[in-house]
Amino acid sequence: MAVMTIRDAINQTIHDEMERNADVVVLGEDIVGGNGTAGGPEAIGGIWGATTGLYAKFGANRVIDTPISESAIIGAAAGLALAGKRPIAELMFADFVGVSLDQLWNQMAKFRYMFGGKTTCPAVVRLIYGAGMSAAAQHSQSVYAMMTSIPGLKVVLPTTPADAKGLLTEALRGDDPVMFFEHKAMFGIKGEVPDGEYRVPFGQARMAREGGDISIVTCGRMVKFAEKAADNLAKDGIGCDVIDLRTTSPMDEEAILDSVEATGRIVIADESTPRCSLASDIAGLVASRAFTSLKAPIEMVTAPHAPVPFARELEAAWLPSPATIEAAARRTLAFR
Amino acid sequence: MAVMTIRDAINQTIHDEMERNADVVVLGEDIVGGNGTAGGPEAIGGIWGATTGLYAKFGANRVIDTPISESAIIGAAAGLALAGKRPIAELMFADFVGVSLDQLWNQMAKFRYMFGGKTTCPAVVRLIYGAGMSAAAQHSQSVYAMMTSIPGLKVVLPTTPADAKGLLTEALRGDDPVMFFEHKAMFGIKGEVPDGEYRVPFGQARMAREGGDISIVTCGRMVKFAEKAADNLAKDGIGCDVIDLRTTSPMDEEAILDSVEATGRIVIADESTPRCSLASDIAGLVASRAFTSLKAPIEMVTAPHAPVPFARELEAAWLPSPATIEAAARRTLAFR
Amino acid sequence: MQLSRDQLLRAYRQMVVIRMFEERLHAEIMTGEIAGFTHLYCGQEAAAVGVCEHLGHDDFIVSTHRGHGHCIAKGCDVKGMMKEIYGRADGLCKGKAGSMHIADVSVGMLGANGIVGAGAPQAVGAALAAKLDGKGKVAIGFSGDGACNQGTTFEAMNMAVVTKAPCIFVFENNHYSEHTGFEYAVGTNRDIASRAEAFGMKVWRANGSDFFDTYETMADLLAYVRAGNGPAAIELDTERFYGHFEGDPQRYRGPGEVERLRKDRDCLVAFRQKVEASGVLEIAALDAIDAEVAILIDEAVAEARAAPAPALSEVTTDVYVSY
Amino acid sequence: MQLSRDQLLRAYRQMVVIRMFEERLHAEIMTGEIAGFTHLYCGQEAAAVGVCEHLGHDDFIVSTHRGHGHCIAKGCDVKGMMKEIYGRADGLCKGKAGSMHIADVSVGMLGANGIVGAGAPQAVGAALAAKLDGKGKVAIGFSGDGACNQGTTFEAMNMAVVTKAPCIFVFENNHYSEHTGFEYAVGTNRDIASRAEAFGMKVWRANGSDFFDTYETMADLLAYVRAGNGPAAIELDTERFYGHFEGDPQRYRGPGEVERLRKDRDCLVAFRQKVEASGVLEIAALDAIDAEVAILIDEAVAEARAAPAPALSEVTTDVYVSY
Ligand SMILES: Cc1ncc(C[n+]2csc(CCOP(=O)(O)OP(=O)(O)O)c2C)c(N)n1
Ligand SMILES: Cc1ncc(C[n+]2csc(CCOP(=O)(O)OP(=O)(O)O)c2C)c(N)n1
Ligand SMILES: [Mg+2]
Ligand SMILES: [Mg+2]
Repeated sequence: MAVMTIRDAINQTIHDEMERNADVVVLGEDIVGGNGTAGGPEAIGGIWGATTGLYAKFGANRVIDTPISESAIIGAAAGLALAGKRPIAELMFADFVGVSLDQLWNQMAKFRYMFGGKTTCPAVVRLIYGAGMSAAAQHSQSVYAMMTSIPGLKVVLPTTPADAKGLLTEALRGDDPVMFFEHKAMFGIKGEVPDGEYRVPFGQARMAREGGDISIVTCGRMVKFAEKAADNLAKDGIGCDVIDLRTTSPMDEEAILDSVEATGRIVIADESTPRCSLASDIAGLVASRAFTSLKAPIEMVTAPHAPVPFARELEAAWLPSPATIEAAARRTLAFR
Repeated sequence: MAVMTIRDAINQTIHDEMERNADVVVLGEDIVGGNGTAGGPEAIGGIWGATTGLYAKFGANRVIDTPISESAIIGAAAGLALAGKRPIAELMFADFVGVSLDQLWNQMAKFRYMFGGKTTCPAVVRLIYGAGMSAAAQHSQSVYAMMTSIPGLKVVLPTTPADAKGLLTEALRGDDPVMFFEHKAMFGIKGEVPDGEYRVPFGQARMAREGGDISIVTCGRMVKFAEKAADNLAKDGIGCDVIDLRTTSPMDEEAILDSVEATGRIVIADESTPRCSLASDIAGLVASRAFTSLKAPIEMVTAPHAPVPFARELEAAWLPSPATIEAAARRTLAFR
Repeated sequence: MQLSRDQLLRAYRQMVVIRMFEERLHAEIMTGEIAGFTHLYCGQEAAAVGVCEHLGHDDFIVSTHRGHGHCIAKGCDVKGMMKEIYGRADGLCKGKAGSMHIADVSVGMLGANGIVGAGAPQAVGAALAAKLDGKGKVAIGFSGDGACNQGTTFEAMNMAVVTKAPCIFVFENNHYSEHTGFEYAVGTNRDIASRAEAFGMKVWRANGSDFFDTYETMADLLAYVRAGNGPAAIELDTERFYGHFEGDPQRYRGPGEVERLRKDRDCLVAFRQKVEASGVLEIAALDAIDAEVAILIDEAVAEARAAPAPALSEVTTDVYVSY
Repeated sequence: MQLSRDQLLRAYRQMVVIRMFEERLHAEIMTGEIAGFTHLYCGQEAAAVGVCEHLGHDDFIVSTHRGHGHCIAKGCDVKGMMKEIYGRADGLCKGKAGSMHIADVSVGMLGANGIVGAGAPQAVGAALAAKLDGKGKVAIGFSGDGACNQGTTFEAMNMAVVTKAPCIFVFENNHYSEHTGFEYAVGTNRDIASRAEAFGMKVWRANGSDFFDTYETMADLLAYVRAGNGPAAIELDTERFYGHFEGDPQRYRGPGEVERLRKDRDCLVAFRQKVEASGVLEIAALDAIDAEVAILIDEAVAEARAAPAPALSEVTTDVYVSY
């Protein structure tokens, strides 16, 4: 096992899969970087460092720098996939779903169904998401709830380098469109990554902590925050199950329900805004399917119903935190 | 009071408001219809009949037929609103949010917040939504959950001609962007409409039935379905509160919670797909804020996690129905 | 260019199939048996056929809401299409697509599309796949004069130029987008083709109501694109004989407009006149085709009517490949 | 065209304010005190000022992610901007906007924008408002050479032509979108202006590193648009002196490129040379402006540093007008 960052795990997985399968192609804005300049292609090698080195190895037919045209990027990915390729498209910021939603929602996600199951559309879209870098209202959003709501899309949020490799490999071996969310504040997280072929199946949550008193269900960057909250609670002898969903579509409903059936108390931590959110989705699941096990009101910890503000202090206050998760856990435990 | 259809109530309200306020302008595709043809402007007068007659009365500067460019339509509405006007933009099908989301989500909805509260963006967007006309996967969706999830947008779904007038008037007098959803299968519904000035405040649900045994919370076309289910249940002596939310953002949380506190049993009926839906949003609200009143698992009646199919039989099976709502109500009542 | 007798007969037959398919749908829709929105291709047959007669199943096309003609021209099964439009279990897409979403990827027909302008970027993607394969295959994106105003169409043209994709943008200008005239809605300094040209690609123009003009112009264009010169565009001047969709009152038409078009701009009439005048085909051969196709369409409707509705369990299948 | 002494001094001052504002930000960002993404306008000052010196507060502009120059040129309060970029409570937008979303509708500045291409349709809307008011006012949409590939920009151009909106598309071609060259990313048969022209509007071109050329060309253009002739576009050839954003390693630049640009394409140097050569302004007057502005910027930074952070309760205010 090598120790590497999430960034490098993603980069290496793309390299490996492109070597393995000549149908894998990559496209996006500045994923090569330097095209049409004195510095030449690969002068930059990808804004996020996730696509560095691909162009040199695989050339312009498979590593395609595009103009600033997100609808055309996602649409081209859809067309590549219908035509038998396995595109990986990068949305430099997940917020650019705004300018490309149709191709994700009404095209890519629906082809298989509309066409009567007679085709596949194995496109992977990498979306760089999340708050915490003062990137303000249009470059900080967590768009996974919107993508989770769309039938036909699978939604993946790795939180460790190993999962980044395992889930991305799985995405590229499967035949459905996959929204692969990478948190911009998590690229630098380091961890062990299995060598060789490594796949993590979709729909299997990871138990990040086992505790038994409270279930904390979460995903993405909030997993780390939940673990911190759990560590603090552990000092008071309170044991938390911290469930890292890994994929929100398909979602490991059994893992959630099993945990809640054991604990009777649930806190859902979600980086996004509250309305029609992943938090509410899980709350609905639990309130309809684990009702009799529940011992306390469901606690949802989310951002407020407001855009992401710019100023550091405001952004920090907007974000859920280990402290707000911990407080919710204590509330649910105090309920009798 | 005059009796008229929802279509006519909308048309007349736009006429009235345009007469009253010279800043109100209307824009959209074929809202005039016939521009650039032998038949001339108003040869058609709006695909949905909601904009008929406006061009003749108010002229091309205030009734603007646009090319097929939904991003530019919504973007222009945003620009008109920033510049002091009160645009009403039509999205011929709500599904076209796919090609215009950015202007709704990242622009219109966020201006006030991003700009520190120093501006208003009083744009009204009319979205024609819903299934039931075999319009298939790309012309039948209920997009209100996605819009409800967006901080900065208000979301309105009239279900009667009176509410159509009252809520549209309210939308045009307020200073926030409003998503005004019109169900394509409901334009012909008739009812009494108050004469003269009539406003229905946002965030106040309408109690369509009072019963006391079960709370059925719903909106849009599902209100009629829920009423049918309630009528059937009434025959067995089961009384339902049927709550027509009218606006999902702001949402009348008190009306929902009050009813559930009285009944202890809730069915949520939602025309859309289940994940991160309005149904789950309401479930989350109830499971966190009315937990102690709940006597049975929360029942959510939604479409399945699948696109809208074309064939009549399939579409009917996809849609929630009075029967599925009734069955859910009986399940919740049977729970002890 | 000289087409063989077989090629001519085939092209004529394809146009007739489209024509009779659509005329019959126009009649059948009146019965109320067919649900949803239907946009008929009548009048534009020479465009679809003049383009698609050049293509193999490994070339790709991406279509529009007005897709029946493109589907038939590209080789979709006509009976399967009819069943699809009737919403039947054994329709080409199991009754889930209906008129607006018919596709058959196995013949290179990547889908009709209910979202105006959505197809153009997909055609670029298919063209990039063809470029990667390096076998001289192409992808065609059909767009109307209305679709040419959608942002996606412009993005696609630019991206095709930048990536040198073997993508062909076919603009069928039938002078209307829904009920609005081309003159009103499309800003240009000349025409749609000149807009495409401004993106740096080579453009062609042809009479889309004339099979021979469309076919021959496409031959030039395809030679250019298949040779690896990057994308190209063609504007086809054509006409639709029916309303925007079935049910359209068409009050935007001038007096006698449709009659005039049916007289002067009918591609089937023009085809017959031309081959008769030049003597390459005898009228009897064309009449035989008409008769044969009429039977095919009769059968298609009869079989569609008799076909079973989809099982209700189909509502939730085919969303994913693996669940 | 002859500018008055006052006009010349004012224009120079505006450019200097932008330059010093940006140069200072470049330095201050190194300290880590300023959060988020910052895109500096250094090098393009003549473009913003050459355009905006023609405008009143009741004309509108819509800007981009690289918006500081447009804001200052349109009359936003410089100290309020600095505080905003520092994320302070009394910033122009209460610290909620930051560099990328500064706006001041009261001076006709409808917003910088983090979404490339999003502004163009909004400019059309503002222009339609101006057209309705009938007072000869205009709306300007600034776009970069990268933004000119976004679907929204094309849709906006077409819609402006169709609706005859008094909208002006200003394309600042600084030859880079992020780290990609204009030559690679923009498909044209000549330039960005010729693409705009193909939509049927009149276009102009100017040297965006030269205040006089930009200003005079805009005078022509504005006379045309204010007279009610519909939209227009202008392509300004310009340069950015810093990276795409602060932190950009700029490995895509050629050797000595920035030094060369600073030498040959500095609008302030060019301005000084021109007014000195023609004798309309004495250098001392310009030096005095430099000195005065340096103090202003010093004060702006000092005040921004000292200003309070926003109250945490501000997180949930200003989402709606009425709750
Ligand atoms: C994004 C989107 N906007 C609007 C529509 C509604 N609509 C369907 S077809 C059409 C007109 C298309 O005109 P054109 O491209 O000329 O094709 P034609 O109908 O003439 O074949 C419109 C506006 C749509 N389906 N999708
Ligand atoms: C929709 C969208 N896509 C991509 C980006 C990322 N991005 C920000 S600025 C930029 C380059 C813009 O280039 P140009 O329009 O030439 O403006 P310049 O930076 O040169 O001023 C890109 C790709 C974005 N902010 N929004
Ligand atoms: Mg047309
Ligand atoms: Mg640039």
